[in-house]
Amino acid sequence: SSTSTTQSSTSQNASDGFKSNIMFCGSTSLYPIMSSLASSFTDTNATWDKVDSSFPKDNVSIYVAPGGSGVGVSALKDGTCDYGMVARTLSDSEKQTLGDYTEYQVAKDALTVSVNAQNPLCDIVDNLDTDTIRAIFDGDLTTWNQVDPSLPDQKIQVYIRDLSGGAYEVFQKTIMGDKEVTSSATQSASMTELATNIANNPWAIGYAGYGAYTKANKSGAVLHAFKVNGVEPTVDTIKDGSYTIQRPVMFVGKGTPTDSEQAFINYVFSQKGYDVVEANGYIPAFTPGTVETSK
Amino acid sequence: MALNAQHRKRLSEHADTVCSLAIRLIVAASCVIVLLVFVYIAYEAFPFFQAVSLSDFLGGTKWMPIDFGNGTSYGIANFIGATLMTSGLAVAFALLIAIGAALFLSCSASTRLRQMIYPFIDMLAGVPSVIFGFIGLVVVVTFFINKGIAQSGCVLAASLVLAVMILPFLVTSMSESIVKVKKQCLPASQALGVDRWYAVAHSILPLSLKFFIPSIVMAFGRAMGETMAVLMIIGNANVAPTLLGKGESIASLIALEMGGAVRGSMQYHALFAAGFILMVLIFVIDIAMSRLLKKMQK
Amino acid sequence: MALNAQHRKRLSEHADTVCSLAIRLIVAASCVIVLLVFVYIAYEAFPFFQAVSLSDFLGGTKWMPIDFGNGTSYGIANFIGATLMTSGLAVAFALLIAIGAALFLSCSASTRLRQMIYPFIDMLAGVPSVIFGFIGLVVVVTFFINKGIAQSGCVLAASLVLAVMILPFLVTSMSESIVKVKKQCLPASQALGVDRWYAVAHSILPLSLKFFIPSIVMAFGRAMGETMAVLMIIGNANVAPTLLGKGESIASLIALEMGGAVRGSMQYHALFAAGFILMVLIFVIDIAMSRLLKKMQK
Amino acid sequence: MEQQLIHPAALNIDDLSTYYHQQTALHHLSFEAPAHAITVIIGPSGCGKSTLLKTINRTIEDEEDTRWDGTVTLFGDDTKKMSKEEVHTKIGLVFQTPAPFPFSIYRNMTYALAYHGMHDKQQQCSIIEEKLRIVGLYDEVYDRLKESACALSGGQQQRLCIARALTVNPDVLMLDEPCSALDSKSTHAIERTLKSLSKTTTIVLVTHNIGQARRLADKVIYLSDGSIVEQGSAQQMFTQPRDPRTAEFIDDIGSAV
Amino acid sequence: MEQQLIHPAALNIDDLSTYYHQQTALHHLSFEAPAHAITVIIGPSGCGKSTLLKTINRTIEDEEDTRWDGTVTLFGDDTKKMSKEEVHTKIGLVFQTPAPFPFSIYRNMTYALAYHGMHDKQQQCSIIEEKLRIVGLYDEVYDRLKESACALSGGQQQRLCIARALTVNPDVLMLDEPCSALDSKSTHAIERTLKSLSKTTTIVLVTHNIGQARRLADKVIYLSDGSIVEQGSAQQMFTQPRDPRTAEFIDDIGSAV
Ligand SMILES: Nc1ncnc2c1ncn2[C@@H]1O[C@H](COP(=O)(O)OP(=O)(O)OP(=O)(O)O)[C@@H](O)[C@H]1O
Ligand SMILES: Nc1ncnc2c1ncn2[C@@H]1O[C@H](COP(=O)(O)OP(=O)(O)OP(=O)(O)O)[C@@H](O)[C@H]1O
Ligand SMILES: [Mg+2]
Ligand SMILES: [Mg+2]
Repeated sequence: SSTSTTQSSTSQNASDGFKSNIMFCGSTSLYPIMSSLASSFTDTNATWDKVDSSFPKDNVSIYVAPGGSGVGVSALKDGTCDYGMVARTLSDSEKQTLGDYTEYQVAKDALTVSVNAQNPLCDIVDNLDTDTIRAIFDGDLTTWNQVDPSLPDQKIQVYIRDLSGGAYEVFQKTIMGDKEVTSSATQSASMTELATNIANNPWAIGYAGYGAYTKANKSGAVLHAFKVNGVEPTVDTIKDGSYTIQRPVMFVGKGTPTDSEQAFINYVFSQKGYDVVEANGYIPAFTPGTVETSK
Repeated sequence: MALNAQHRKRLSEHADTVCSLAIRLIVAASCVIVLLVFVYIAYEAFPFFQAVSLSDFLGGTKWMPIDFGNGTSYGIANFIGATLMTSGLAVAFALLIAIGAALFLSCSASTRLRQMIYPFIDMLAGVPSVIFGFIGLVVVVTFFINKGIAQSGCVLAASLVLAVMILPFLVTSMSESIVKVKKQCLPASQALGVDRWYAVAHSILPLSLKFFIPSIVMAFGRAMGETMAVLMIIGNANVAPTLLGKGESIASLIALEMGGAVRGSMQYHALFAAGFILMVLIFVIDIAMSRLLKKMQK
Repeated sequence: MALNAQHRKRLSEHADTVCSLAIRLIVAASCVIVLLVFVYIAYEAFPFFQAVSLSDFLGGTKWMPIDFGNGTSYGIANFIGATLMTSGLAVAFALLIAIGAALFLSCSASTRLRQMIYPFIDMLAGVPSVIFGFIGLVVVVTFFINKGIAQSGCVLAASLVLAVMILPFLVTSMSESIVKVKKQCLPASQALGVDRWYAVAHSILPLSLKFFIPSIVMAFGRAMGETMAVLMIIGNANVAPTLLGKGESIASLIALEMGGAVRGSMQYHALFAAGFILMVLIFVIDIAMSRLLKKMQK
Repeated sequence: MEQQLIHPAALNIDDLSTYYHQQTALHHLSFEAPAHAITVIIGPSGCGKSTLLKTINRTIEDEEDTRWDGTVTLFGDDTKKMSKEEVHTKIGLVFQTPAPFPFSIYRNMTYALAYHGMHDKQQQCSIIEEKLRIVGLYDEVYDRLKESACALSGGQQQRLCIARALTVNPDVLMLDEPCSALDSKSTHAIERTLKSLSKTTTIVLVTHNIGQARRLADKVIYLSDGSIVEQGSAQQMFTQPRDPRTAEFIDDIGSAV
Repeated sequence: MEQQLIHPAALNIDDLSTYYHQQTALHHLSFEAPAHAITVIIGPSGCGKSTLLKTINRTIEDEEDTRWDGTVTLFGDDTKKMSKEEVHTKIGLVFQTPAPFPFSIYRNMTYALAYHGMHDKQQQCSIIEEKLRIVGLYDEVYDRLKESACALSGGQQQRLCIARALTVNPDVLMLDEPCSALDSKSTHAIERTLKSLSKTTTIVLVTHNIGQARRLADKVIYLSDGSIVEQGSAQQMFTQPRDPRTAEFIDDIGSAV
């Protein structure tokens, strides 16, 4: 991982030509962030010459399309987009096919192990260890009284994300190991949907994303997140990596960015971008004004 | 056969009591269901309409439902434009093809061939919209970009894919209508010695037209409501829609943001308000089309 | 009037050349489009069918397309079951309501009232599926959980919402069919002095039946292909589907995983293979239904 | 207006007018159809005969943009005060254009029987045979009762519709040119049937065949251009018509065939 | 078979059979229709008259599950070798049941005219007036030419269809009971027209009105149960029929009216 300051990167790439259209495509997790940034960037500047007087007076046109991390990578490979949005680490084979690429890590997303706030378990324990979580998620424990005898004999409803999303992979690697998640677990299409499902179902448990978790709890506690192996999911623990169930949320580009692209990337990594990331419930992976890249 | 005596009794005990009641119950049930959907949407949209003026909503072009420091604004003019443009184009394209295909099926193909082709059409109707979206993205948009026609997903690409999606419904219903009209009209035409295509152009098609309208209206509605496929292709940018530029339809707006909207927030209500406007749009188009139909019949 | 001379000339220069050609072109175009969709899906599915045996695919119940250490397996039996169950139930529910509503619209309501109700039905048809999904999730599923009917999203909830989604199409097309049959049959019935509901039960409905079948088949196809709404309600778990238990339809499988699947990976091909099977399913149901129709007519 | 009536009136039509859109098809008709007798309506094509029948049993109300005034009284009861369906059951009508259901011949014939609760197969068959024999159709179709009625020839369809109408026993039976597509043998058979039926039922018959009118009519109404030119007993109308137009119309036909 | 023919044959029917499903409707018919003459086909209801006409101009092929054998030769050309549409243009047919298009009367009348390239409004109007006058419809409808043809009475529709058929000039014009719903005045008008038309056109007429057959026929074919019982010149058939069945059929009608 390397960092560079905003000013230096702009001057470094000053000779790389100009492009008035920029396209982002991929992960639905990053989509809301990039899409709001794109609209506010377009709003404030309208034409590129307002961004930098050396740019031509072309209309700013930044395009963000959702589709999923896989689509993001393949679109980048095909050249259908300039930047692929990915909410997981790239696999080795993907790294290979992409060749010369740069990752721009915008945010970190953590998975909380959450239950419905009405679940009596919240009052009994505040910590779950990896083994218990694994036993719940792989179907060894099927009713709540197996988790704690004082709980009622109600079926555990497990909520997860779809198999090919980044969250599934992260959870698999950090918690499940070589065990499989029970096939009776409900897959949700998005983190918000997952959070809604837990909020609607008193006997549910699931790995709601940290962003979705904080959002859902905005107007009263409906979800309850446990400490995992003694570590509470907070901004700090996630940032410093001590809370381990987390994944990067980033976009990936090929080659070096053009001037205009760099200008927008700088905008993403500005204070404004920082705020937007936070507003969306994610944890910024950068300090404002510093572009967080890795090759 | 002393039937007359039984008669009167039958009339009362029959039908207009039992059948009528059953049907009325079902109708009541379906009304409740339909109303439930409407009322739910209207109910969730209501707080928004209280907070934001209709003219700002319908006339504004800036959509920023979450305050990132520059305040919020809820203008859906561009989305309305993109929705109308995409679905209008899609219906136009689909009609062009559908009329030809329906004429072929109903007037050129034998009954046998027609019956053989229908299942394929239905198959197309059952392809999940996510696959259409994917094909649109990977084939159509890529083609457009490679040929330099457009720089990204665009309204035209979306309407082309949408046209393919509503095609099966249009072809089936239109060819069924034409077959019925043909049975009625073709013999008389033949007896007058005019050729088949003259009959098609001057009696069969004109008479089928009024049966097309309901199908077209419904296809229009479906096109306006279609979500997944359009979402993936149209480019989703809040700009004034142009043929080869990006746009964002109301349905994709809702699909994109509903997932992230906090329930009870103004954004959430605004999305339902947009859905409400979509319904109103469909309603208005519907009324306009049936007016048109009435005019045409005169 | 020396028309006979002009006659023969007309016949050759007319129609069977120009019109026929134009129509053939359009038909060719539509065939190409339809084929493109099929071929694309089949093409992307092909590598999968080469790698995995059909019996493992159709008969297996374990779906693990990504190797997280325990190997991969691609069984879609549960998904097929859930798809058929959900859409079958949805069509059954929708039919029950649709027949009643269509009868009301076509036989009880005046032409005027009918024309007034249609736009509302079309409106319902145009509600984006994401909104249906949302309502299903927030209203129906929550209701089921609160009442202890089900513990989570379930097949029944999905099919209920799906029924509402295909209802508009069924009601409109069925009531149009009934109106046409009624015009033909009711006078004769009246002349024989039978009451309205007897006529409906013994001549109008039986004669309308064969016009219903294409609509029903198409509704079935749509129900099987519907993505967004089902996805949000059905519970998405790879278990053997039961009425009040979870399930996962093929369309939701595809929608869930297509976004994340790496292009060219076996998972990607498997999803297209599942899409292909979905089309085959629709095709088979289609054929079966039209066979049924033919039997019924005899 | 009527003097020589032999029977009490079954149908009383008083000041009846029918309008299509703005156009008046029938102008203030008043007449009576005597019970247990055959009232024949004659008149040139387009004079309003079919419209009159359809107005009497109120099927006209199902056509778009039509309107009728006046009163029709059936055995003393105003038909406007009955339900439309009751009127239909009491006043049967055989249309000018035969309209068989696209079902089998058998089902066409049993359609009304089943409605009246006759589900016994044997009884049904015997009634069907009886009625089909009356119209001379039985020998032609006895071996294909299960085939579609639409596969019959024009004349066969017409006879089927008459036979079908005979399966119900309405108080008044109206027939609109029932023999228009028939050869003379079938025509005679049907005439005989109507004559004997008229002993128990009131019959209103529209025909453009003056010979038939002569043979059947107890009372004749001559309609022209939507108005009654002359009405009276058959004897009076055919032997000493009061209006020269009637004379001409009857005469014209007489010479034609 | 034919001896007393005055004109050369326009239509030559040889060994023609028609089948509905497995059932035979016409059995090996062979006859000629002389050019510029009226050939009248008579026979009881359901004997196959309409089927014969439909087979000759090949519209029967559009009905489901039908089949026909034999040859129909039109002025020496085998119709099976022509396109179906060419046969339709050369051999016109007026159906037994009137089938006006649900358009205006005007459009019904100009439908075929426009096809033949006659778009001039004035010319069209004069032809329409001429043809409608021939069938006696002009005075009844001149003020509502723009109204729907379906709003006409049964007899008016029948006359409209005849007039419409007269706007095209087919080589052979076949009419299936064209006067079945008409009063005698209209019938006479149409008979006069057919008679004069027969000077230039070959006419095949189906009728159940023996009087009409007598008045019009140059040649008569008596069909019964799908087979030809007897055929010959009108004079021979009506004065000295060879077959007793013919005698009975003709006689029966004579006495009927
Ligand atoms: N579509 C059909 N399918 C099967 N049989 C048919 C069909 N049309 C007619 N028929 C039968 O073929 C025979 C001849 O019918 P056709 O219509 O030619 O009689 P027709 O001589 O015109 O009688 P009519 O004077 O009553 O019109 C009849 O027995 C009839 O039942
Ligand atoms: N649906 C209609 N709309 C408008 N005018 C109509 C309609 N039906 C009939 N008419 C007109 O009303 C008049 C009477 O029609 P009707 O059918 O009663 O005549 P009819 O005496 O039965 O004639 P026919 O002997 O030819 O059957 C005619 O001038 C006809 O054109
Ligand atoms: Mg009439
Ligand atoms: Mg006939």
